[in-house]
Amino acid sequence: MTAKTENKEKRIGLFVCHCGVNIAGVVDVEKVAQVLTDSPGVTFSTDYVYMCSDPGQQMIIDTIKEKHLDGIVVAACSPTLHEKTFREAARLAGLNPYQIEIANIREQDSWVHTDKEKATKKAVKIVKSHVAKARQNENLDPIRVDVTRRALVIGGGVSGLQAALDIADQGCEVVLVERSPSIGGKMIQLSETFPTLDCSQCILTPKMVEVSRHPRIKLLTCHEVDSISGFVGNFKVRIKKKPRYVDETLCNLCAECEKVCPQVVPDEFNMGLSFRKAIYMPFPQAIPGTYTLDAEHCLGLNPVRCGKCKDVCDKKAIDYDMKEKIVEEEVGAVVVATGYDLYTMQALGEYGGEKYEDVVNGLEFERILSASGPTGGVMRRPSDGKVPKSIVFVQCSGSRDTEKHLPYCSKICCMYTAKHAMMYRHRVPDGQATVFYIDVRTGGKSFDEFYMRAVEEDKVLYIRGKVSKIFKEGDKLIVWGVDTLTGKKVEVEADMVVLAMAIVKADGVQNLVKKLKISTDIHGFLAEAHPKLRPVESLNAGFYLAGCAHGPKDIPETVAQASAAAAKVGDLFAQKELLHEPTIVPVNDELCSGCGICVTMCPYAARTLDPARGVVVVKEILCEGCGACAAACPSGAAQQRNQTDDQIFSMLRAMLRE
Amino acid sequence: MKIHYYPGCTLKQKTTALDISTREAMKRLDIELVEPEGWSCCGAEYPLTEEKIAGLAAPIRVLRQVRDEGGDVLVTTCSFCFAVLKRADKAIKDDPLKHKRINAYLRDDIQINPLTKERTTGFEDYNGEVKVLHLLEFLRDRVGYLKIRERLKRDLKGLAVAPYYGCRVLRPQKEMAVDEPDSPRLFEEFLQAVGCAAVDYPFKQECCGSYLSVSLPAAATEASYRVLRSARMNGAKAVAVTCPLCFYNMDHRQDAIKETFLDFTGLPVVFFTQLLAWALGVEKSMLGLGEHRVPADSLFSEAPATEVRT
Amino acid sequence: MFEPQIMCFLCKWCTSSAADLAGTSRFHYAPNNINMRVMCSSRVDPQHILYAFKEGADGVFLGGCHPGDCHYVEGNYKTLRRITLFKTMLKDLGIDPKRLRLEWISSAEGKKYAETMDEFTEQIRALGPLHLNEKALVQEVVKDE
Amino acid sequence: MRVKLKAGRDQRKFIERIEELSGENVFACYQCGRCSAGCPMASEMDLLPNQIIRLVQMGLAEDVLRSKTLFLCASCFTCESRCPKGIDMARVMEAVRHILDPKGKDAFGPGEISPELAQEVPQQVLVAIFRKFSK
Repeated sequence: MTAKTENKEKRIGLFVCHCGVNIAGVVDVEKVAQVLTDSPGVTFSTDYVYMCSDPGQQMIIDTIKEKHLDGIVVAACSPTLHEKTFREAARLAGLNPYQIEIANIREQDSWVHTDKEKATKKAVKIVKSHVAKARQNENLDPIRVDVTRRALVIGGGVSGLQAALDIADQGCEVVLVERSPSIGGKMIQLSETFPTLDCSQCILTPKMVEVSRHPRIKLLTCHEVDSISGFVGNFKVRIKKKPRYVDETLCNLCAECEKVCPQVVPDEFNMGLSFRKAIYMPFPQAIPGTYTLDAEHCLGLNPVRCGKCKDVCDKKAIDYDMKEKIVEEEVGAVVVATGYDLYTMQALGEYGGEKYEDVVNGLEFERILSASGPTGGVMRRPSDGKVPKSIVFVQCSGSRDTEKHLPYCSKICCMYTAKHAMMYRHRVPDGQATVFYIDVRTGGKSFDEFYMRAVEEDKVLYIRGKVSKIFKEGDKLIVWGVDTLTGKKVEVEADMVVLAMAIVKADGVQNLVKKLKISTDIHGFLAEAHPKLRPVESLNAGFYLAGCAHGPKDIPETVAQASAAAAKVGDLFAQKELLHEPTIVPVNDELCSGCGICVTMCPYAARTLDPARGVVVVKEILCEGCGACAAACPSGAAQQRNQTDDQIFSMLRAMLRE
Repeated sequence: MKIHYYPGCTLKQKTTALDISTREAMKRLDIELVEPEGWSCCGAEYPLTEEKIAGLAAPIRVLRQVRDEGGDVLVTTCSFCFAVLKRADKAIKDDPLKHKRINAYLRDDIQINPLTKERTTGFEDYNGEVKVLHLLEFLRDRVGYLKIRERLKRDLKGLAVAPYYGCRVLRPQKEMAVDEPDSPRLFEEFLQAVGCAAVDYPFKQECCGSYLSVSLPAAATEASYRVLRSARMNGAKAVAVTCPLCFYNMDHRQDAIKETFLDFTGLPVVFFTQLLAWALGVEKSMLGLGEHRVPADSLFSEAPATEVRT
Repeated sequence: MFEPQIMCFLCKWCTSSAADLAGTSRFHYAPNNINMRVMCSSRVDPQHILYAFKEGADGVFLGGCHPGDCHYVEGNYKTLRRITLFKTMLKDLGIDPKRLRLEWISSAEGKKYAETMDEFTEQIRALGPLHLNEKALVQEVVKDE
Repeated sequence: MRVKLKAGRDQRKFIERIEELSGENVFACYQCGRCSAGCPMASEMDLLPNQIIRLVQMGLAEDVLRSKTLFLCASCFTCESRCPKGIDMARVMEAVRHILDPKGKDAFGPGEISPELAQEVPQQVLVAIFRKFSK
């Protein structure tokens, strides 16, 4: 892979850039080029006004050919800007791109100093050190590896569904893993969606059906990722299949089992506002369309104890003996779309969410509004079924609280609260809707118009102030707030209160990220590779992020991010083979004593000790080239390519020796 | 068990009921209370600005005395004393500047030997060696509700009592760290341990008007009325307090409350220690009931508690 | 006035980017430093530092990502452990540990980079040149090729 | 009348002094008003707690220093316990009281208590209120 450069002295070309006056205004570039002429190895040296310009690059290409150069130092701006440009120029001239060295004499010299003499002296040292390094650079080729064109999508909410569909439509296979019995996620629980008031179920169910029928999507509900190994393009995933106790291929949804089941438990789909049986269908449009037996609440998965459902099932679909199983899949990329949860109302004791039935969170209110919800879409409050004549909506419940709760803005609450208040006013025309807010944030297409509609047409009363306390008096809820605009302390008697609880990381996501070895921010949301330029990739190659797992966002943004993640996966799969930076740290077998110190240093498990040979072996594709092992290696067997200890010592000599 | 006890100035003069009932109750639990030698007033208010730190001298002097007498715990009942002592102790531990300045100031205190009358000076720095506990905390953590239950002599028959925390015991939580400020359990658990039923009501941690009682009596009257009304509405037969000032505002002020708020018909206010002492079998005469303006005698009758007239 | 030579090893992802940002933002600072860009602060071997002292550096600076922000998961923690230990050894070698400085400077902290450079330059200036006998000691430790 | 916001030293000095005395960052306040919403004495106040802190942020010392609110705070810390930004409003109030004219009249001094009242109330209330409201 690495063609060892011969021992004979290399022919180095030095090109010093003026960058107009950006460098030349402070650094005497001509002097730099001239002083270095006599340096060991330098065969050619010149300066030019813009090295990155076409004529500048052409000059480099021509000189390489003419002077038979085998090493280049370009003294110019930061390597983050034009290293790629000059490597490409070298390639065009037939020189190995890794023979290019960039000496940064702009950002780290001419732009930060004013004393011309000192800056020039410093430039000379910088350039000298890179010449010293270039003399020992080797020809390198990127490491190549095949890619499995099959993706794993974790999470069956709208983001996971969209990502799966987009990848599958690009022609690649997808494995979609969802831990609950049905796909649909949180979006399927919503009533209408802002700002268009589309029915959430009506727009999501077609996507769910499409996913279930797509020839290239393998849908695994009641499944959870157990472990993952390998690297980008080549992952092996172990997936745990949790028993459903109902054979989904046999169940014909006759509902006889549900009728005879004696166990009644709170219904998760309706946020506990109604009840279901221990054998149940999560909701009518659930996919896959099958009953699921909730073993936790079943009387005992034992015909002796109950067995009623099994008795009535004509199709013999119920099997109490189903066991947990592990399935294995090979994939090349992973999209993590694990969604969110709401902050617990228990944390806000002063709002009484845990104590009072009529204090509900946003998702509970969605179910109350929903035509498929516990009240069939009729506005009734949970405690006594009365139609609430006054509802108070409390924004920022737990959000934007750096002291005790969550410091960030949950982003979607302003809009869904406007929607809630509006929907309530439509359902109860003589009802009073009062919203307590700190700021209303409506940055989004048609968002502010929607909010204004709630205020102007539906006469929702917005009060600028945060609620301090909510308590019950008789059958009324008393809300203590303040209107900071008038400076009046406000007390509202409400029949019901809706808390716009903060969005938090999904329960259990911390275990998943440990398995995937991807990072999160301090709140447990998945971390992107770059906040601006790489917003849908994880830092760990091959992992992509979609939806609220990455941070609070609304449906259009979630869908856009899911599609972007899918496009990035497509990008990866479009490559014939994957290229990996060759500046890794291999092992020199002859020097390695097998002490294994480097193995413990490696964060990527790229290094393992071969017990038979007593030396360390390196899985090159896993090595990211940080060099921690090279610094730790006591024998010098671990040397970073093109940044060996010898090269570092040479650079130090060139820089420091007067 | 022998434990340092700081009654504070109010308990020694105006509100002896709290002091007497505490002492009687502790006797029944085999706990001997020791007052730190020569203690002074704690200052009642913890200084809230960075420059008025002289106010820390008095509480730290008390705590240093406890330490020098070999104590590691100081128990108080009055919420004001509790807050000042606990916060001063925390400041000494957390703030090196306060530690330095207060100790530098206190080092030159003069000590008089009670026997020889010899005057010496040069105290050792106080570094937060003493843990300040409210009696409610002490009962929960050091005595244990189990022991209290074992020693109960009277059945309070689930008397519906509204626990009133007021402000100082719970807040600021960062410093007091006694319980959750908006969903506390400490007082409720105590009431249940002595045989009462704890009434849940939303005003248990609201302010009674505090010291505005003298500068703006009407405000304190209204604030206390709101607490009492809420307790009544939620079925309380009495309100239990820990602080002499809460007691004053809610008990001594009830005539004024009735005059201002015609819907209010009265509710007895008691100290938590009176309930404890009574349940442990202390005689009625030792409860200090004579200090109450709103008669509370009927709560402490041998007759079933359910017949309490309110 | 004594002009010290300061050798900086900068992590490519954070501190070197911060040095670039200082340039883009035109934050001026003392020209006494020369930078070497490494992939990660954990690439720096104490031998490299000793060698820099031996070759004429009066101060050595090491810049990495803030704890928890390492591009390579935890390289900066390895650096911290190494440097903490190494500083105690420096003392034994007769080199004032103040001549070696480790700082976490993120790619957004151009200002901090410039200020740190000025501050460190002044600090080394105050310590004076690294004395020859110190250098002699180092000579024994670092093998010269 | 239009309030003039001058970027002068006086305003900065006032803000810095309040921050120094209270140990609180008044600029952390984003004016949610939760302190006022829960304040037991808010109905008696001419300026709500959040308005006091707003005026401090703007450096309008005079408006703050003549407010009755300073002497209505009972230091019950309800605001502190619910402030989403962790600001202890009682400390800010005390800091403002601290810089009131030292030669001015006591807001509430010993002279205002009748001997009868002094006989009746618990000692702690007298110590407390003089500590809070007199110089």
